[in-house]
Amino acid sequence: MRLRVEVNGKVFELSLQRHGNGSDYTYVLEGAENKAEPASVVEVSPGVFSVLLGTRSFTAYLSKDRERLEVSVGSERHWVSLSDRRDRRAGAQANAASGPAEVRSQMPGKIIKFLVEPGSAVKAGQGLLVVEAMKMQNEMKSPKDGVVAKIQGYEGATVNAGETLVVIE
Amino acid sequence: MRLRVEVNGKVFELSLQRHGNGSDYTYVLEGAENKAEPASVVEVSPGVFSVLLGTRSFTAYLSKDRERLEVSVGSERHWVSLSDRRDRRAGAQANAASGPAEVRSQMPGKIIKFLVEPGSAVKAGQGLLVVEAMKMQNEMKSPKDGVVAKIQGYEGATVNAGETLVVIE
Amino acid sequence: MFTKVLVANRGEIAVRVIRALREMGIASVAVFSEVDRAGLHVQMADEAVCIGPAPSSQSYLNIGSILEAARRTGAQAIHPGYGFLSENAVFAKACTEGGIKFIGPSWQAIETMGSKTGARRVALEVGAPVVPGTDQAISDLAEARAIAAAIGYPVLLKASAGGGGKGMRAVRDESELESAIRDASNEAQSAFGSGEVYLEKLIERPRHIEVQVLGDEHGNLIHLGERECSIQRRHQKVVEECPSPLSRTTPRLRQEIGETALKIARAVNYYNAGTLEFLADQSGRFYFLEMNTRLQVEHPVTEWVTGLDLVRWQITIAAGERLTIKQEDIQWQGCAVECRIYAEDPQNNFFPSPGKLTQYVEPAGPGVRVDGGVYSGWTVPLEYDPLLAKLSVWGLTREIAIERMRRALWEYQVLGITTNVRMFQQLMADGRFVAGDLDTGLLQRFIAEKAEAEPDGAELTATVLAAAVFENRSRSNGVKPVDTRTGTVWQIQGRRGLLR
Amino acid sequence: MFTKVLVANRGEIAVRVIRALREMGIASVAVFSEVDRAGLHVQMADEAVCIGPAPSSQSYLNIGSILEAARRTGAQAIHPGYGFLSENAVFAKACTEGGIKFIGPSWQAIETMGSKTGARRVALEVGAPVVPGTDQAISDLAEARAIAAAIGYPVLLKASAGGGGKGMRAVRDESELESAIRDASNEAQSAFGSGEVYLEKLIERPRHIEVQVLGDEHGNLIHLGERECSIQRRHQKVVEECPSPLSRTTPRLRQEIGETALKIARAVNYYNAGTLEFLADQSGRFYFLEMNTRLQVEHPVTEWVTGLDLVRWQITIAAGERLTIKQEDIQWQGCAVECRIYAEDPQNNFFPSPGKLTQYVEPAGPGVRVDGGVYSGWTVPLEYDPLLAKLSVWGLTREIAIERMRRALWEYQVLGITTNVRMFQQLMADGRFVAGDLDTGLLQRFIAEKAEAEPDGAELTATVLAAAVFENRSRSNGVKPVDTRTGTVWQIQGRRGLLR
Repeated sequence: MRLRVEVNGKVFELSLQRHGNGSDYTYVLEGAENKAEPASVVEVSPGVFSVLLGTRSFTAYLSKDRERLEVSVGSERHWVSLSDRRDRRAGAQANAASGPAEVRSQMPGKIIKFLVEPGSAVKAGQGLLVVEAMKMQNEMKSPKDGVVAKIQGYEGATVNAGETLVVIE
Repeated sequence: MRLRVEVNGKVFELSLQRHGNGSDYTYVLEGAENKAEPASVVEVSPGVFSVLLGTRSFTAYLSKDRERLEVSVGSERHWVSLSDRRDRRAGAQANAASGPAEVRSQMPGKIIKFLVEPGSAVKAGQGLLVVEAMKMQNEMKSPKDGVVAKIQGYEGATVNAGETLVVIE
Repeated sequence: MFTKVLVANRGEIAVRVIRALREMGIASVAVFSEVDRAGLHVQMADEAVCIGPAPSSQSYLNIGSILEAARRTGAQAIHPGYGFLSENAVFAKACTEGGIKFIGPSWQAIETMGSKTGARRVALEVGAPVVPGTDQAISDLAEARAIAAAIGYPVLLKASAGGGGKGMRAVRDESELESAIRDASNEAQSAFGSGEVYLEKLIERPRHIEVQVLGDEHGNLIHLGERECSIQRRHQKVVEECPSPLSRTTPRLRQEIGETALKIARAVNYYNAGTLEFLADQSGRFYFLEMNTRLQVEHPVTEWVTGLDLVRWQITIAAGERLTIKQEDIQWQGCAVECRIYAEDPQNNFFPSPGKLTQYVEPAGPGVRVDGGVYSGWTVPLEYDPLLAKLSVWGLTREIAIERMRRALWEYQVLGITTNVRMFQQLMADGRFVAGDLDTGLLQRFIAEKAEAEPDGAELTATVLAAAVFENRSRSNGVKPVDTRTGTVWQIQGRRGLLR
Repeated sequence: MFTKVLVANRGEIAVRVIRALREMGIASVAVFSEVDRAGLHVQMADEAVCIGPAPSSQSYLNIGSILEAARRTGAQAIHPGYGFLSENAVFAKACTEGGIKFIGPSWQAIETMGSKTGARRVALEVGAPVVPGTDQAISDLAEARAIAAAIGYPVLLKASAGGGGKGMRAVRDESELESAIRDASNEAQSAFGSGEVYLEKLIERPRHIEVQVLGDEHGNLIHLGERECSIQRRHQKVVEECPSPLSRTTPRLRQEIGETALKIARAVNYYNAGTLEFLADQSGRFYFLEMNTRLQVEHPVTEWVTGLDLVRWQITIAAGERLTIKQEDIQWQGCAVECRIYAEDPQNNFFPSPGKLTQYVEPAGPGVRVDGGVYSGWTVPLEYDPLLAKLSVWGLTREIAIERMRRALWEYQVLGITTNVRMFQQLMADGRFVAGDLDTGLLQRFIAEKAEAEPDGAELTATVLAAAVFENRSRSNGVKPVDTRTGTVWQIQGRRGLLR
């Protein structure tokens, strides 16, 4: 099995070979320092994997959300997406940052204030609007440099999770 | 939904009606004292059900093994099997006790001693043989009055789980 | 003793009270809003009654509905937990008048101590220290000089008309006073339209220290020592401990602050559990702030160290029994620390992170206690406080307790939503925290400073391998992934991509 | 201090030691047999090494393989846990000679105290009480009279050639002696072919009481008080507590038995943790039985009550550090009770019940500690001790501790295999147990007496409804049932149908 793996935005090429029907594997992870190494990977309960790299022991907890996996190892949480090595979509996704970006509401809430107007030039990280949920106000920021192409909704409007509020081009 | 329910060997007829898509039901359980009563049943996580009977709250933990469900409520464990009301097999199963009974080994182990011989008359509860597993000896008993029709294996033999050791007719 | 008690709360505190009731052989009645039907407190109780729709105002704050649930189930008493109706004198009075025992102080005590100014008045009457100063605006420099001299430098100038740091000036000695008043007044004028300022004693690097009191309805009242709750974010406590590290360097602290707390509580004939909150400076001088006339979130740390079960005592006292322990019986052994595990994202301005707990593993083992209100598969609702659980640990020394907390946090696994567990892990390794060198601003400074550590290479490799095996298995078997985000409102895509 | 320690054990005790190591900032190495690859101890450790196939003799008892794992990972010390190699002097010596510190006493102390007769000899040398009697057969009535008078009535006649109650006679006073010798001798003759009998002091309704000692390698040795472990089945402890209820009625007990324990331990220059076991009669008179030169299963109850972390001390002592606590520092607060949760079936002669844990929920909350070695989804292997976890609780009084244990047992849910949880629930409500009126025969009498309670009608209804909704959902959705019995060797069909 050869896979293209993206962890927290970093890309690795993984080649993984299983030996027999047990938990033993050999892997090469390009992008990291690893050479061909043995590993033992076993799913101990649904979504919980015990991984031995040589003698080092790790327990990985996994949870899937659409295309991405949330993986927690020790005290770290990682966001992982996997694709076949020659998957075109993977390349397309990776380049998504160059197209228009939609800023969506994260949870049901209320629009308190827009901080920009259509046509405003914005920088990555600049505040676009303030949304309130669970009695907390949160500023939503621009994911990239660009121009505000579109604003949807109005101050005081109730929004649902996933609704597009601002489009940056 | 009408079901025939067997709990710990007792048989009930259950008629259960769901209201809407929520957790509300009306049920009649014949064989117990219940008349048509409202209940709320919701699966809170896989195999865990919260049941409200009026205001009384119960949490039932379920685990399935072939035809039977193991259900734990509070500190009690129950063995439940369900079938459609007119299911013939259910009736057939219930009468199985009148045919020959096979006494099987419960886990891998070793036969220590047979306590009966082919042709012996035995009473329900009488010891038939002693099996050892996990360094403990266990006497396997006859499920019913009858005659030993067959003995399989020999003293000192290693047996697998589920292997028939004695047949009582 | 009661035979049935209703718990007018939800989440971890309802579970805590239900556990105490079960231990005492008393039947428990949970109440729940429509979104809490699958709540852990509903599962744990002997009975459960729906009291209305999701918004608190229509359910957990609905006095009529809760009293009706108590009547319907025949509960003789109500435990209010904390928050919601716990400090509502009208509710306490309605219970009493309806013949249902309110497990807490008298409604009169709640009413008197309910406002900061009322509580401050009581404290002043009994001669307890409060932060010195004047609530009225200063009229001229001469008056300001006299007041500042009386309360002692450093002092703090504050705008009468507003807060948020505008019109605020610290004054270290008299020579700075005049220009500071001018600056502060000008700033207040432009910010709030009024240049009025007043003076207060400046407490530098203040610590939040509070005293647990416990009294019966027969006039016996004791204190159970202090807790330190200086680790706060926006006046919200997140780490608490007992004893205060300050009581190591200031051995007289516990007795003095304890006696002061008792003096104030006695003035309002206080009974049941209550907490008096103080500000303390680094030398251990303390000033009364306010009183919480209920059980505190952080009561477990006092329970660890004194061995007393506060909830059990609350119920026992409400049943009219006498406090059988005396002040001199109380012993404080070792040290307990508590972390409040919230569904919030420290990387994203601590925004709440409700949603489904797709994996949830609590720590266990020696010296670890989890007071939880959630379980794997539960969807944390939007409508309420995002507290998932309280993790508390005990150790014979503060050092051991902190080491144990680090170990327990390592075992804690929550997936599907974001929590502050990682932040606590870093805080438990912070030199200032470990040294017990605390003040109410420490956490904010800590958050501002800390940088994300690079993950360990092997850990990353393990992550990749686990993910690959998982993914491969899902694809080849056509198996449904472990847990989809059904019911999750948090959009990871948006969160990771857009909110950095 | 060590930087890396290997834990030569599995299950809950390996997890317990790994937790202590993590708290101390020491890297941990787990070892595992082929069937334990998915064991909790493997997941919890920093490193893990496979040491051989399932049978203990080829893995957990394989000295060469374990020492090799320590060398390979660079571990400086080995913690043996309990059982397996923990009391193996050869292993302790091999560690020492291999330059790896054995976390425990000297191999010489293990060797000396390893046999009952060796330990009894040491006790006699230092003048500690042992059960009085003669190991040699009595030759005539006059001799028997003299011995019986010396050790005091009642006495017990036992057959030299065998056990099992044959040839055994209790003698209450001298008038009964002659006929009892004749009867016992005749019975022994016909049962064993030899009429020889000997005399021992009869301890009526004996209690099993043991003393925890802790010593450093510099000659400091203290005791941490007694534990009562009278609740046994076939000489296997299942419930333990600290303190012994007997120390309420016999206040001098702790000091006397503690000092006796120290006297014996000092005679073999004992260091690290160890336990001296005694039989006591109901008046508190005690007799030394044997010594366990290792950590005990039941150490958590002592930890609860003294506040000391025994495993941490074991490691600290093995690193050569001094015991910084003195005998007079030890305080005993409250009461702790432990239940050993076994995969066994009390309804079926306590036959082991290995298999897959299809649902597994541990209790939590105030005063509850679970030292577990399993998790939901784990398949309990056939090859080892069926101990799943230890549930211990603490309360300020024994009454509160027992109430808390009942609550915690109520929360404990294990499906897929059978456990003794239900038996403990019944035992915790037994009048004799609650009164602290214990002896080593109590549990057997309790088991013989108890009848199954009829389940509550509403509970049965809830069961039926949950089952029906579950079944209906599975059928209509075509969803795979929650947990099939893959890997389970226990056949419910056979068990329920055939073994009643």
